[in-house]
Amino acid sequence: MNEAMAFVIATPLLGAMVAAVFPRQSHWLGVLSLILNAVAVGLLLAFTLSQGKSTMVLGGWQEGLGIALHADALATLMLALTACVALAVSFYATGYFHNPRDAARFWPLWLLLVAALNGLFLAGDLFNLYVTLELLGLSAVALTALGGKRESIDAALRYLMVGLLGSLGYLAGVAILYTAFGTLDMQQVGDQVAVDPASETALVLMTGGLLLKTALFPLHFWLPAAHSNAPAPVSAALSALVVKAGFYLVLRLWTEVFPQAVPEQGALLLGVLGSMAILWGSWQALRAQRLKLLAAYSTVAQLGYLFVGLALLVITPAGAAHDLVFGAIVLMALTHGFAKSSLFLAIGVVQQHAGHDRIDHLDGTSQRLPATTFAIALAGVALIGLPPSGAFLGKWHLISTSINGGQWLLVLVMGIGSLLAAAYIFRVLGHAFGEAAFASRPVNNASAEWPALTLGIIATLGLGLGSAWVWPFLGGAA
Amino acid sequence: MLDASTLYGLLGIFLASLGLHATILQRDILRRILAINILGVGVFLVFIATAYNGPGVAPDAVPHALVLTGIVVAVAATALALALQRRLEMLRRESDDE
Amino acid sequence: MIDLLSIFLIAGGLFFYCAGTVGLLRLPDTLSRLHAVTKADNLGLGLLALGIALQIGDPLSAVKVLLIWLLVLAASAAGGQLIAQHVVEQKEETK
Amino acid sequence: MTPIILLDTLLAIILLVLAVVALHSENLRQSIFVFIVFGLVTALVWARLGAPDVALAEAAIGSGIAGALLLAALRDRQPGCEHIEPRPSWQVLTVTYLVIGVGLTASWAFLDAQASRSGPAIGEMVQAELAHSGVSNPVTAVLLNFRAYDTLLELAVLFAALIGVMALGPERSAPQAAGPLVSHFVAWLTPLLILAAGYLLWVGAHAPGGAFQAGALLAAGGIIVRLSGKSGIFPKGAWLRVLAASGYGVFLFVGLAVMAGDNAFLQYPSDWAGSLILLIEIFATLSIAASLLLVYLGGYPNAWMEDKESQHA
Repeated sequence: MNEAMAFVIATPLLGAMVAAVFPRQSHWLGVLSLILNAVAVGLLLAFTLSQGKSTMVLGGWQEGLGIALHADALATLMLALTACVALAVSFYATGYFHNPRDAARFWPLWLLLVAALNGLFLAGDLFNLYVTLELLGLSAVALTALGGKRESIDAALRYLMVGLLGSLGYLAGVAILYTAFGTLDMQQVGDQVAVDPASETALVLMTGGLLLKTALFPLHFWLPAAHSNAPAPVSAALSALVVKAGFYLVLRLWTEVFPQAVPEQGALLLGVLGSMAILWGSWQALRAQRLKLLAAYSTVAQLGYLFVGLALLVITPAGAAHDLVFGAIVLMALTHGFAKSSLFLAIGVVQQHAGHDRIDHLDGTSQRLPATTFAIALAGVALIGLPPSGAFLGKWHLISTSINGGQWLLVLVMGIGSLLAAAYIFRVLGHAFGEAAFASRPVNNASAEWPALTLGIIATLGLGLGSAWVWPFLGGAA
Repeated sequence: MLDASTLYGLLGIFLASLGLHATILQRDILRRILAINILGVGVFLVFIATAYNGPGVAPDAVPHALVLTGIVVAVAATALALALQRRLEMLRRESDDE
Repeated sequence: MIDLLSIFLIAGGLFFYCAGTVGLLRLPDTLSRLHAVTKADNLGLGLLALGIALQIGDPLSAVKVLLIWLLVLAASAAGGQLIAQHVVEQKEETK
Repeated sequence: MTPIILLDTLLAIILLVLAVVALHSENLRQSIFVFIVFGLVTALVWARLGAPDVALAEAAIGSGIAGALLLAALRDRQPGCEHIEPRPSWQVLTVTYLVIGVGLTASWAFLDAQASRSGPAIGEMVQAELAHSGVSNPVTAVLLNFRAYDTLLELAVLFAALIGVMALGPERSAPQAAGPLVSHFVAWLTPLLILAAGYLLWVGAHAPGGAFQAGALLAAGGIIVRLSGKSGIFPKGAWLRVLAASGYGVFLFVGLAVMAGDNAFLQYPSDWAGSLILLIEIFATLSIAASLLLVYLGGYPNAWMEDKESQHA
């Protein structure tokens, strides 16, 4: 399946190039290259489903000398999430960026961002991950700045500084690992890691850098401004995909490279920080005056669940319970990816129609934009974790594992978090379904509305009803 | 006896710490950009020190290539940061004029 | 004999460098500092280059070292002129 | 005490002093100049540690181009906006202790890592496979063959920065023409720089040098030409766009094309490796030079599109 893997990375890179060289044609060139990307991801997913994990060492060298790419169940699921969200965001973006100049900037950067994500999910090499992280960071920052307002530029600059600090922290860890083990290949490093100062310090430096990039409480300070001041399609991608990349790497490092060196206290710390992220993020989302800020703080909270899940994963001994938690984390990450991108795209539609996104002034939205309001409701169901969404199953397994392990505090936190999430979602829906001061006709703007709706349906129904195969897929490949 | 590899490795960590300190504490964005560049040089120095195998022995070429990549990435990030800062000052001036 | 000549040239080069640096640190204004640095350092580098060129057996490489000196001469002439121009402009502005 | 350790200690002290001055000098202009010198001394350290390729890149890019970028940013800055309140002392103290902690831990880990170093480094695999890489300079072999994928993505990073910079307002206005002596010097220097860049590119296959150093040198030449007020000689419009994107574009095409022969991505057939690497490097050099020069403009380059669109940008 080498071709599929190479095309997964090459299609968005090529797309970025042609979109930059032919700026007037960038809309359809961009969409076309992401369709091709989705086809390549589909092939890879089908292959991985039937044959299991596949590996390609680039340049045909032996692993270690050349850079290895691995497509396993986790990586292909993340690729599939990226491909779907990227397509929906792209269709939305064709209507969002009317000005050809904005479009000419957006498409190359957006395609480079997708290429960085794809590269990151497949990479099996620590330094290559650094390069993909920087590609991801720089293109995300540049996209955030497309907002053009002073707040957007300010947020983008802070986002850039934080991102650079994070990736240099990560790189410092890689430097220590290379000093100790003389290799950058993740499997080869993983074979040599032990409980020693070099491994432990590298783990701390790399995790610290990634936590900064993935905005785990209290390192989330930069996220709300960046995610709420970017253009709507960019916000969707940042919240649904980019912060997930940091979490994905932490998950990989902790479970595959450093399992020997991860101390119990590390899991405890992540659990505590994750819990605080759930409570603080949900609380701030409830207090937010603007819809986009609400969605951004909700991302802070949702990342908390993922890290609580990771903490549970570390303390659960290998076996059926361990696999259950692993699947639950992946399912929650996927659901949040679909749900949050749906929410941000829907907010973008609301903002363009109402001219603002102040929650208190949204009354009557449901009459004007029924499809978009429905999308917000669907995304909300998934964010709260109600059945039949994928998050319901994920959260259910996390809570039941906590109960079995006697982690009552975590059970309490996840319960409160769900209640707060319900409160902030219903606050929005309450206004949206409220009576408007002025009666207005419903608007039907299908091209802008259907991407959000589709993503919402996948988050709530698709992943909820189809989630049964996630565990065997992950288990079979592990 | 302190060998060159150790000396320069520790120097790199020291430089990186100085850069980290200033990146967090400085307020002026140009100074923070400068600081993060020095932080980067510190990390690169650890790589190059590791690659050094003593006098007369060929050094490990892999970290050299990594640092070359890192230098280009650093200058790209610096350029983007400075352009953002320039735009911010432009917008600030416009809003002051109003 | 050649070694001795090299040592003599390099020592002379270092002396002029020191003189230039002292001038840079001690002289009062930009123009006179510029005067000290450009003259003394160019001569110092020339002597150094000559001293080093004598030590290189390969004549092609020796020519390369002297070419470097020529390039630096040209660059410092242009750079010095730019700095001086800047100083003159500033003086006229403040008048 | 051997003399070489004396030299090392001296270099280390100079580097530390320069770093402290660059970071904490009262005067920002002074900070930037000291940072440029810091870059040059760093290049000396790279040369001392047997990394001449890195030394060339550091002098040209880390010190030269980055310094030019910082100086240009300083010139844009309006006077009077530098007044910033100092941080409260508890913040300074907390961060200081935190950083000292991180630094000490990292030092301890580094010493431990050095002591416990086990197994052959991939550096030895590089030496063993060098003959099959198509070039004899091991750093070029790693950059363009063994780890070519890193370099491909790195060119994409530079491209992303370029497009990102372009979205941030108009380019800097070109400076007025310089005096006759400088113009003369530039006219004389530019062909020399192009020649030197070509030499660096070609020599990179078997000696220190290569696409990055050559590209940076070309970009530096471009910056000098622009500063002297003669920007008319640069490519424009579609040519410029193709040039900027060609760095990773050609790389990617080669990487995919070799897969036709049942190879892995970026696996060059061994007979062709040397020529393919040279082809990739030529376009990488041109695209690096174009990109660095364009990001130096600090905004949307007027030359990017030749028609009406660019007028409003």
